[in-house]
Order: sequence, then structure tokens, then C-alpha cells
Amino acid sequence: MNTNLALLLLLAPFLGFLFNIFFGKSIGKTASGVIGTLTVALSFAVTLYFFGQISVSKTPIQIQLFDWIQISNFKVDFGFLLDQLSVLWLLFVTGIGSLIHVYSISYMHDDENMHKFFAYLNLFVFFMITLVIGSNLLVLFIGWEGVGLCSYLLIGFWHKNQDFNDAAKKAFIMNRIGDLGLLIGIFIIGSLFSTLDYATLKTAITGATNLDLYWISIAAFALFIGACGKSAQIPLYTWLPDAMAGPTPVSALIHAATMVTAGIFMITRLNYVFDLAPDVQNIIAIVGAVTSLVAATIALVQTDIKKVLAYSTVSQLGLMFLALGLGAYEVAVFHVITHAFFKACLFLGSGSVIHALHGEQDMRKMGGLKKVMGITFITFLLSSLAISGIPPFSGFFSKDEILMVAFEHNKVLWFIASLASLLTAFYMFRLLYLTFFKEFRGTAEQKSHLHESPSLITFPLIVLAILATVGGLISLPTNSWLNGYLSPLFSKEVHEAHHFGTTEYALMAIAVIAGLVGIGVAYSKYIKQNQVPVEDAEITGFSKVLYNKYYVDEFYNVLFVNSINGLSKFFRDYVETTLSSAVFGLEKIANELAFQGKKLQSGSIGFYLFVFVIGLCTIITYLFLAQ
Amino acid sequence: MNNILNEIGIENYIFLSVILFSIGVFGVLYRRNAIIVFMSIEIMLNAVNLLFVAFSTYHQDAQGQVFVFFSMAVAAAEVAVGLAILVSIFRNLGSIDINNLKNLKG
Amino acid sequence: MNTLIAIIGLGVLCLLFEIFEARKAIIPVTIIGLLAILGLDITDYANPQSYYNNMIIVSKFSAAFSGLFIILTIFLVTLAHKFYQNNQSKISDFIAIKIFLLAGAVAMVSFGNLAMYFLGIEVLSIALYILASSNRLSIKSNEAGLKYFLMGSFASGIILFGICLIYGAMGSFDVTEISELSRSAELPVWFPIGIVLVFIGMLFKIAAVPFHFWAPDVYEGSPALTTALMSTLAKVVAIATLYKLVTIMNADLSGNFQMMIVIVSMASMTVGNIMALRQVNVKRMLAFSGISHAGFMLMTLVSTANAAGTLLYYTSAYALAGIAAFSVILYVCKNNENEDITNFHGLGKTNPLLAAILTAALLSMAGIPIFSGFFAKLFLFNQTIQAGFIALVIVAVVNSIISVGYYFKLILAMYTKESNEVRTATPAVIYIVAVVSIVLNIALGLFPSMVLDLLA
Amino acid sequence: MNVSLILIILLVGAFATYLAGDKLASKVALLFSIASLGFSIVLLNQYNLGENINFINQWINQPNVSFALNADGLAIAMLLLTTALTPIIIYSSFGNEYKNAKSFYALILFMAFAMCGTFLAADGLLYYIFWELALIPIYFIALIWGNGDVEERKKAVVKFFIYTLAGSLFMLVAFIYLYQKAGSFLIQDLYNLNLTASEQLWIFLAFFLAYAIKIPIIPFHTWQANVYQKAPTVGTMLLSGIMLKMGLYSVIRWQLPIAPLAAKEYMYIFIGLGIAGVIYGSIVALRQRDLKKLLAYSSLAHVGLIAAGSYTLTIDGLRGAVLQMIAHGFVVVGLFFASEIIYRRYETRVIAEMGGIRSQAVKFASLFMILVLASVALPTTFNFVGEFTVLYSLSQINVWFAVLGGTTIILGAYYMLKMYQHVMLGETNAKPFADVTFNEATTLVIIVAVLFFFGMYPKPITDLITPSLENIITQINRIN
Repeated sequence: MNTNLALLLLLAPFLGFLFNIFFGKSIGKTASGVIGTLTVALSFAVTLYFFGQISVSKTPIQIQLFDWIQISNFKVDFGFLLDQLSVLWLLFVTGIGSLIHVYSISYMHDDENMHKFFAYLNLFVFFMITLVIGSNLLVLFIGWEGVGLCSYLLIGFWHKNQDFNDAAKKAFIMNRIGDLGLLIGIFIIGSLFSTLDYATLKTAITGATNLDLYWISIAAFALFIGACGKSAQIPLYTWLPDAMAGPTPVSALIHAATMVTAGIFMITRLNYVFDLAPDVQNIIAIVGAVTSLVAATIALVQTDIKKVLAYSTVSQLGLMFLALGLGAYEVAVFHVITHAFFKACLFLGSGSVIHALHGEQDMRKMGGLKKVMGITFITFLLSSLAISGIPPFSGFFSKDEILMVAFEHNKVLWFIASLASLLTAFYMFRLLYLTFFKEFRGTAEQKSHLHESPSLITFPLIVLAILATVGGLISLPTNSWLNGYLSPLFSKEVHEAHHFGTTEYALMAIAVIAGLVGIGVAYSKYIKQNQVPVEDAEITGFSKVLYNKYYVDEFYNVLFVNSINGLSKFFRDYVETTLSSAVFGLEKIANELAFQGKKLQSGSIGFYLFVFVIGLCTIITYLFLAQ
Repeated sequence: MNNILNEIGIENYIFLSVILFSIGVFGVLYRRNAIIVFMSIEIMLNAVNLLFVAFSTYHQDAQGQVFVFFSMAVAAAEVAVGLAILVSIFRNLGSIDINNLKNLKG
Repeated sequence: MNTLIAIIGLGVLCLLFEIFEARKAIIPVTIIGLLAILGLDITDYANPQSYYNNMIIVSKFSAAFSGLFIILTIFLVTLAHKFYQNNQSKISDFIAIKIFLLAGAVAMVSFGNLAMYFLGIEVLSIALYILASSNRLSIKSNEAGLKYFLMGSFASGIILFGICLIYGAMGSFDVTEISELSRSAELPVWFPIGIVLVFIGMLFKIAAVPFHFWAPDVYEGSPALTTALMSTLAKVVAIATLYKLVTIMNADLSGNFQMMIVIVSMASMTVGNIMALRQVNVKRMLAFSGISHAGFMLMTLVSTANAAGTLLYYTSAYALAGIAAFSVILYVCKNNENEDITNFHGLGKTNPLLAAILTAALLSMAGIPIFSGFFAKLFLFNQTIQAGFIALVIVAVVNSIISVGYYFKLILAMYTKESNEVRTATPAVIYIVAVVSIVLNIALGLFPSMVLDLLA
Repeated sequence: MNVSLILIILLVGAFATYLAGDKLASKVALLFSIASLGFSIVLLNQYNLGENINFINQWINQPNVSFALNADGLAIAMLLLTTALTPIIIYSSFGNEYKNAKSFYALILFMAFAMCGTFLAADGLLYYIFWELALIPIYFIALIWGNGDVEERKKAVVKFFIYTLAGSLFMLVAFIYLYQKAGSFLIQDLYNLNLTASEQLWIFLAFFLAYAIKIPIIPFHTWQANVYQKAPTVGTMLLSGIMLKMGLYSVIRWQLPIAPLAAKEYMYIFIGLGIAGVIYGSIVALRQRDLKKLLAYSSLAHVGLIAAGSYTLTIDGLRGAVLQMIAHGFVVVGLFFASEIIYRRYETRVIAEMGGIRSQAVKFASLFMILVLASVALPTTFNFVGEFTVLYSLSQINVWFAVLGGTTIILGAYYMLKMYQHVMLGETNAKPFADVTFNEATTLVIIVAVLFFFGMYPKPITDLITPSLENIITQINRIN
């Protein structure tokens, strides 16, 4: 029963994919869209069933399908593990997934390859599910690479534009760098514990004494690199902003809600490994904090609406990693969920805006949209408040918990994180004001077509906005349902709802004030003095550095891409030729000898006989007179 | 029995014929005219024949002398062929200088 | 012995046919006669014995090699049919000469007495002088003849001198006696010298470096059929005789002597191969390849323990390939006086079968598996390594790599270049000879024991 | 009923094809190749049933050579690879017109014959003979039916032939030396030899020369790219799909068990060479202008990894190597066929002249994409299974080997996606591009299906090869 349901859960989107690939074009756009949506919705339904079962029974469901890969000291089988974590993840993957599918039906309707778009989306959901419910690291790896592939396909969905293709390629390759790290981690874990299966691994580690901590921390570090690649942390974050080349629903689903959180999922999965590697945890925390700050600063000056959201995603992910690094996995998970809600909502909202403006993404050409696009505006506002950490919106609770944990461990980290959230509030409202308030700055032609998006687009927005608003309820500071629900996962004791003292309240206050300050600054800057960001050419000073993302991309290009290509050219033009000429060299020598030899063959009998006699004498001498 | 050979000593015969043989060899090496080359070769052969006779006396054994006849016959045959070749060369080239025969080389 | 007599009889018969104006019949009769003689030879192989107080000693060795010679002669005579069609009047002479040459060859491998050996070698050589210059009107042919003649008789002189010294030391020409005496204690110094002189004379005959200079010129100058004969029959005879001399006289293979052989064989294969690389005339190229093969064959002498079988195998493989190759060359170069590689352009299209045969022959010479040439080399290397001359084998290996270079030059010419002339109809005999010889070659490759066990 | 029948079928097939004439040649060839495939599947059954399908027969008494064919799991796996790829390759060539087709297809079957022989031979000399025989047909295929300027082609092909021959002749010397020791060429006797360390080193090197050139391992690879580019695609498929595997197979079957001491002693050097090949090949592939050359270098990178895996002397390494051999065989054939499909329409192999094909030929684009992904070892494809196992074995020797070898994951993705982007994507190409024909589609689909099936369920192959690999490992670890 469970097996079949699990298979249904997994294969429904896959069947959708196959159907859309083969028959999508013939059955028409809407139909293919509907089918794609239904398959995901079906998985969502199954997930709900499992959710109920798990939250009642509290016992994970293990499913073995078949042997997959045989290694000398262990074998990897293809199986599923449905426990609290995976089911929780499935909930918002499939839930938000189906919402975004609905959204896309309308959003992508003008695209000739809509059926392919839905096919890819389904494929993505399929791989994401694989990633989440896999019972061992290698099945996770399937999903891990699979979602990477889908993100490649979807970023490059408009494949006639080579820039988009470059972005897609960049995303795939940077992910692959992470994947190598993940693989190395898998290798080390495999050789240390002779298993990749989560359950066995957990017992092996928790049960074992005198573990080889050195190798475990190396493994943990390698795994963390993998997570960096997938979840866009320093130094592997540059692909995510470029990934905005893809259609907006893709950004919402893959690059905000689900795929980019895979790293957090993996680390939470293997929390018992990371608990053994405190150094690595510190690294994670620091990387997370720094990432959140850097990304936030970059987001301050971006003018492309989606770029702002992208950097905000990176920065939020940074906060989650901070939490992970501090061992507060449940907090990270909490923020993942809330973030999924409001960030998906924001992206979809921006999509709705872009849709209304026929593809215009530059905020300098927007404004005053709140009159025509009421629903979009409302939902956008709610989510912005949520992300800025204003109570009682969901973001407040999750972010606040992170800050508290940070404060407990390390004041510096706490400061960085708070600063980041302040900036977050600022740039989010900057975005909001520039987009929806004041007068419309676009062309008259655009102005004439301004309209609120159809219900298929607004419906998901509304749902997500509601979730973004009330999502915080699942883990209230005082009694957290989430912590209780997740507690079986964690080896070490989950620090329970903090006994609330002055510090805690002070921290809360600071956080809220920070958020409000950010909003206030934005308000004064863009409403009071109604500034508009200047044209690219006129950007100067530090803001220019920020606008160009600290020139990290250029740096990487010089350091890696160009050097490798140069090396390749050098190998091709010099090393290869030298090597082959070395082989031909012998041939040349032989030919030269032959040429000289031909002169000896002079044709004169006298000479021939002379050599004859010489040879004779030499032999005689050698044999008889030499002694 | 005391034949002249024991008094002179076989070695001297050997030396003599070696010298003759060498003269022949040098003749072959240094003369251009094909006829003279022939003659030098004949000297070589005859030097050997001489040695044959000497040895056969030395060993008191007739085989050597018989062999001399063999080799003379052979030499005669060779010269017959050789002269024939020479004649045809002379017909074609009008000279028998072996240094002119360098068409085949390389 | 019967073989020898029969052969000479056949030769005389040829001349008689000329007298009785029956030229048409000559070749068929000769072939049939030779086949009969082959039968005789097989009986000889069955019962080895010696005749005329050891003048002739028929042994398995001699019989086996005589068999090979006879088969080669059959091929050559068959080819002659086309080759001499334009000057019918000479045909009987040429055939007869070939037969007598064969007689000399048989005498050379079955001699029991140095006199017999000397006669054999001279009969062979003189016949070759004639054949080399047989194309009276061509200066090339004349020059070839003269060169061969002068140097050949010079070599004969050396050999004769060697024989003489041996006789002087031993007082006998009978090889068995000589070998017995040579085992005894103190020998005059000139005995080994004599051996060496004879040895050098034979090195000249097999065209080993540094006594090889005559070969390319003579091969190029002589008529193609004669070249075929020299490069197959003559070479095989010479090496076989040399082998027999070295074994039967058990000349003390002192370390130095072996070293000398090793050096000569290395030099021969290397010089032969290197020189062949830049040749444009196919006959000349094969001459050099023959030199290198002589070097390979010399490898048998460093370990005479049971090399006879190997030598027989190698020679037959080499000779059969040579016959096949030359039958194609004869066909290709029939109309034009030169034998440059250009004549072979596009043969792969104009006449695929012959092209394939030539390819096979060349691959066999290069020692590519399934052709007997490969196994020949294999057994050779095997023995030489057994004898502990690994360095020699390495050199041989390197050489077989070089050799591929020029063998393939010809193959490439046949398959990648465009033909520059229209081919005339191919005479049947060419096909017959080419196919039969190459089939034999491959058969040897598939069942090497067939030949190896003859002299095991 | 024994393995020799396979060889007979293929040989007879070669002759039959030649006699069938230019019209029917391709069909007949396909027929016989499929027959051989079917028969090798029958053999697989018999083998699994534990019947004796080996064949041995004295051939030459002095020296003692016997016609011994020995089919263990490993050999059968390689046999299946050959007999499965041959029909695919032949079928794929239906889209081309070859002049003098009868010889062409006869040569293909003959080559298959020789390669099967190489995989089956259990006698050193027999093995060597098949090894050399396989060289001749590909030489002529590349020479006569190849493309590009004749002089260039000649140069490349002759270099290839002489180069490979040079390597193998030293192997022959090594075999003769071994024969002197063992008194027979039978592989079992050679296994049982007790050689001193120095002997083993020399023999190991002699073998290595032969295999390093054939596989090829850098720096012995210089023949490869040119020959791949010049040879007709069918020839390239045969070379890269099967013939390279001869070298790798021989490493596992002959080199390692016969000279284990040397293999252990210098393991790091040879693993290093393999990995160097991975990185070097990948980097060179980045900037290739010619599609086939690019694929050639990619295959250099992959075989480098396989070789590294084999030299780890661990069961994982060997198993991974064999799996990767099979996977790579299929994927590389597919990729070269894709290049041929483009060539049939655009008459060019220069990447710069392509682009914008995807929007015209959707089916082809998808199939090509899948092949690209397979070649960069995306999970669920067969290549991932192999590559994962190999990298794991490397990490067991030294984790840095795994890291360096693992760069293939990144670099491979880089050059393959770059290639795909410039070949297929971008603004719609001015020149029209007809989508794949039925023949082309089926060929690619078969390959893709194989890759996915074994990618998800490699167990059958693993179970087939593991016992024989374990034997080889025990051979390697025997006391001496």
C-alpha cells in the first residue's frame, strides 16, 4: 500500500512529463498545462495522506525497491524514506509546486512551447521528490543532479537567446562543482561507515564510539561544498542571479522555494554527521552570515526587479545556513518554509507585474501600479512585510529565532544577521515603492495596456500571501509545533522554546525596530524625496561596485574561465603539435638516414668491392688478430 | 720422403699465394678496364690453384689437384659468360670502362 | 640424388625440344617434369642416404629445401610463359638455364664434399649472370649482369681461397671427415680463416651488409622475372647453404663468431629497411627488403640447435610472398620499362584481386598475423630469445616496425591514388601463380606445423 | 555449442557479405551481426546455467600454441558489447552510400570477428593474433572510405597503424619471453608463473606500451584525434566504441594478473597517467573546432578515467572500469552518430558552422541532449554507475585522486554543454535541418534505452562480471 502510494507520489509528475513531451503539442496548451498541474496536485494529495500517517504514527516509512549499485564493502539500493522531514519538504514542494503550475497555465500561455515548459516543470517536481524521499545519499544525488538538469533546461528555456543559454550553462556547471564536493563526501562516508543509507548511517554514528573525527569533518566539509553549490552560498552563489533569465514561475519554484533549499535539506538530513564536525559548523555559520550580508548589500542598488528578489533569496538562504551552522536545524527548516511562502509569492507577484508590462523588468520604468493591480499589490505588500520580519507575519518568527540563536552563540554573527535583515527591509520596500507607488514611468503604449492579471495568476498569489501571513503559527516561540514534530530527527536535544526573559524580548524589539528603520529609510528616500534610481551610466562610487556585484563575476571569469580556455588553446596549439611531431621526428630521422644512404649506393663497382674487402678485413681482424 | 716442399716449407707457398691473391684483389679494386679486372680475378683464382697444388703435395693426396681442374673449368666458364656480357656492353656503350657503368644507383 | 639427375635430364630435354621445334610444349612439359621431380624428392626425403662416396648426401634437410626450390622453380617457370612470349626463340635457353640453376641449387644443399659445393655454387652463379644480362639490348640489364658477374666471381675467388685453406688444414674435402677432424685438438690457424672466408663468400651471396651493395643495382637492372628468381630462389638457396655449412662443419661458433653474426644481421636488417624507405623503384625496394630479410634469416645461425625447421619455414614464407608480389609486379610493369611505384596507382580499383594479393604479400613480409610471415618472425624471435640474444630481437622488432613504412607506401599507392592508365586483360597464369602462392602462404600461416615438423 | 561458433558466424558473415554484392551487402551484414548478437545471448544463458562453453584445441606443437577460447563473465560482457554495437553501427550506416559497399561491410564484420577473438582468446599468441588482425580492417576502412584530404588521411592512418603496431610488437616479445618461462602461451600457465620483480617490470612496461597506445593513455594519444576525424563515422564508432575497450580489457585480463608486483609497485604512476589524461583530454576538448575531434578528446578523457580505475587493482576499480567501458561504448557511438546526422545535412563537422538546430529538429535535439547528459554521467544513466564506482575506487586509494579524477564531472559538463550550445542552440539556422529519419531515430533510441535501463538496473551486468573480476583480483594478490 505505502509502496504503491509512494510510487504514485513519485511517478505522477514523471508520467505528466512523458505525456507532455510526447503528446503535449497535439492536445493543445491549456490541456497540457492542466495535465501537468493535476499530476503535481495528485502528488500533493498523496503527500497529505502520508503527512497524516506520519504525524500520527511518528514512525518513518522505509521502502526498498531494488538493488542499484554494488560496491565492494556495501551496496546501494533504490529505496524511499518517508519521515517527518521528507514529508514536510514534500508538502511545500508539491503544494507550492501545484500553485505555480496553476499560475504558469496563464503566465506561459503565449509561449509556443508551453507543453515543453510544463513537461520540464513536471520533470523538476519528479526529481525534487526523488531528492527528498530518497532513502540514501545516492538516490538523493539522483534528485540533486536531476533538479540541476531541470534548472538548466528551464533557465535556457528560451534557447534562441545565447545569453540565456550561457546563464543556464553557468548554473549547471557551478552546481556541478558543488556536486563533486557532495560526491567526495559520499565517498568518504561510504568508506567510513560502509553504508549510504540514512537510517543505518544514523545508528552507525550514534551507536559507534571512537569515530574517525578527522575524516568525518572532511566529509562534512565536502558535503557543505555541495550544499553551497545548490543553495547559492559564497563562493558558488553567482549563478543564481543569472538564473533569473528563466521564466518567472521557474524562478519562483526552483530558484526561490524548492531547489535552492536542497542544501539545507541535505545538511538537516545529515545533522548527526555535522554535529560531529564543530569546525565545519563554524565555517557554515560564518559563510551563511557573510553571504546574507553581501547579497543584501548587492540587492540594495539593483534595478531589475527579479535581480533584487534573487539576491534577497541568496541573503535569506545565508540566514538559513547561519542557523544550520549554529546547530539550530529546526529553525533553519522553519525559515525555509516561511521563505518558501513569501518568496514564492514575491516572485509570482513580480511575474504578474512583468506580465502586465509585457516583459519589462526594470523598476525605473515602473511605478504607480497599485491603482491598476490591486490584488498583486496587496499580496506583494504582505509578503514584503513578512520578509522584512514585521510581526505578526511569518517571516518575523522564523528570522527572529535565527537571530536569537545567533545571539546565544556569537554576537558578531548576530550583528551581521541583524544588519542583513535591516537591509532586507530596506530593499524590499524600495522595490515595493518603486513598483507600485507614485506615477507610472513606462511608455504610454505600456500604460494603455496596464491591467490586473487574470484569476489564474492572482489565485496562487492570494493563497501564498495568506500562508506568508499566518505561516508563523507552525512554530510560535512559546509552543512550537514544528520543533516537536521534527524532534525525532535530531540526535542532540532540540533546545526548546526559550524561556522568555528580557534578553529575548529585547532582541525581538531590536529586530522589529531594525525592520521598521529599513522601511522608514526606504519611505523617506523613495516616497518623500521620490527619488528614482539613476541610469546605469551615472552610477558612481561604492554603489557602482555594488551595482556590479563587487565584480565577482568578472573576477571568476579572469581567474577560472579565461585561464582554462587559455590553457586549452595552449594545449591544442602547442602541446598537441609538439607531441605528435615528436612521433613524426623519428620518421624524419629515418628518412634522412635513407637519403644519406642513397649517396653511398653510388653505383661504382670499384667502391662496392672496396667496401667488400674492407668488411672482409675487419671481420678477419676482429676474429683472429683482435685477441 | 724428401720432396722440395718440405725444404721450402709450406708456409712460403701460402705467403706466395696470398701475395698473388692480394695482387689480384688490388687489381680488381684499382683497374677501370673490365678486361684487366677479369685478368686480376684470374690471378686470384690461379693463386688459389697454386696453393691447392701445394697443399695436395703437402698432404700426399690427389684430391687437391683434381680440384684445381674443377676450378679451372669453372673459371673458364665464368670468363666465357663474362666476355659475352662485355661484348654486349661494348655493343651498347662502345666502352668497357666500368666507371661508366653507373646508371644503376641510389 | 635421383632428384639431381632428373633435374639435369629435364634441362637437357628442354634444349632438345628447341632442336625439335616444339617450343609450345616446353613450359607444360617442364612443369609436369618438375612436379614429377618433386615426387622424386619426396621419396628422397623418405630415405636419406649418401651417394658417390659422400659426394652427395641426401638428408631430410637437403630434401626438404630441394622441395622448396623445386616448387619455387615451378612458379617461376610458369610465369616465364608470359614473360618470354615476345621473344619465343630464347625461351628454351632461358627455361633450360633455370633448370640447370635449380640443379646447382639442389647440389648446394645436398653436397657432401666441398668440390660438389663449389660446383653447385658456380653453376648457380653463372646461370644467374646469364639471366641477369639476358636482356641484351638494355644497358641496364647489361650493367646489372656485369656488376653481378664481377662481384660474384670475386666472391667465388674468396670462397675458393677459403676452401683451399680448409683443405690445407684438413687434407680432405669431405665435410664429414672435416667435421670429425675439426673436433680433434690443435688445428692450423688457417682452418678457421678458411671457414670465415667461405662464410663471407656466402654472406655476399645472401646480400648481407656490408657485402650487399650489388643487390639493389642487380635487382633493378635485371629483367623482372630474373629479379623474382634472385630475390626468392637464389636468396633461399644461399641462406640454406650457409646454414648447412655452419652446422655441418660445426665451425666453432666461438663467442666472437656469434657476435659477428649478430652484428652482421643487425646491420643487414637495419640498413636494408632504412634504405628501402626512400626507394621509388619497386624492384629496388624489394631488393633492400630482401637485404633486411637476409638479416632476419641470419638470426637462425646464432642458435643452430634446431633452427633448421624455423629457417625452412621462414624461407618458404618469404619466398612465397615474394613470388606472389613479383607475379603482380610482372603484370603491372609488363607494358612499361620501369617499375616505379607510380605504375601501381589505382590498382585497387582497376584490379582488386591482384591488389589484394600484393597487399597480402606485403603484409606477410611485414609480419602481420595470419600470414605466414608473422609466424616465421615469431618462431625466429622465440628461438633467438631462447638462445639469449634479447637485444638482437629488440633490434629485429624495431626493424619490422620500420619495414611497415615502405611496405605500406606501395599499398597506399594502390588504394588511395587514382589510376593513370587503362589495364590490359590479365593473363591467366599470373592469376594462377599469384593466387596459389598467396594461398600457400596463408595455409602455412594457419598450419605452421605442416612445415615446421619436416625438420623438427 | 561453444564460443568458437560466434567467430565462425562473423567470419562466414564477412565472406557472405562480400559475395552478396554491393546492393545487398549492408542487409546481409546486418543479418549476420544480429545473428551473432542472438547467439551471444544464447551463450550468456548457457554460461549462467553453468555449462562449459569454452573451446580449446592444440594448434601448433612446437612452439606450443593452442587455439583456446575462454568465456568467463568478463569476456561474455565484452562479447555482448561488441555483438550489440556491431548491428547498431551497421544499421546506423544505412543512411550513407558507400562505394564498393561489399568490401566495406565485409571489413566491418571481419573487424568484429577479430575483436570478439581478442576478448575470448585464452592463449597469449592467439590473443596477439586477433589483436593485430583487428588493426587491418580499420586501417582500410579509415584509408579508403575516410573523409578529408587524401594525403592528410594517409598520414594520419599510417601513423596510427605503425604506432599501434610498434606498441604491440613489444607485447609480442614479452609474450615470447613469458613462453620461455612457462612453456606454453595458455593464460592459466602465464598466471601461474613466478617472475622476479624486475622481470615483471619489463613485461609490464612492454604490455603497457601496447595498451597505452591503443587505449590511448597520454602521452601516447597523438594518433587518436586525427584518425577519428579522418575515418568514416562508422570506423570512428568501431574504434572508439569497441576497439579502445580491447586495450582496457587487456589491461585487466593480461597485464595486471601477469605482472601484479609491478602493477602494485608503480600503481600511483599509472593511476596518475590515467587521471592526467582525464584533465588533459577535457581541457583540450574545450577549444576544438571540429565536432569529431572534440568527441575524440572527450573519449580520451573518459578512457583515462577507466584506465585509472583498472590500475587501482581493487574490485571496485575493475568493476567500475568494465561498467564504464560498456557505458562509454554505447554513448560514444551515439554521439558520433549524432555528429554524422548533422554531417549528412550540413556537410560539415566545424562547430562554428552549426547552431540553431534545436528549433528545427526537436526530436534530434532531445536525443542528442540525452546523449550529452549520459556522457557527462548524469545519474540514472549507465555512465553514472560506472563513473561513480571508478571514482569511489580512486577515493579508496587516495581521496585526491577522486578529486582530480572527479574534475571530469565539471570539465566534462563544461565542454559538452558548450558544444551542445554552439551546435544546437541559438537563433534558428538559415540552412534547413530535417529532423531525424526513422532509421536515425531508432538507432539513437535503442542506444538511449540501453543507457537508461542499465543506468537504473546495472545488476545483471554487475552479477555477470563480478565473479571473474574477483578471480582476477585473487590472481593479482597471489603470493609471489
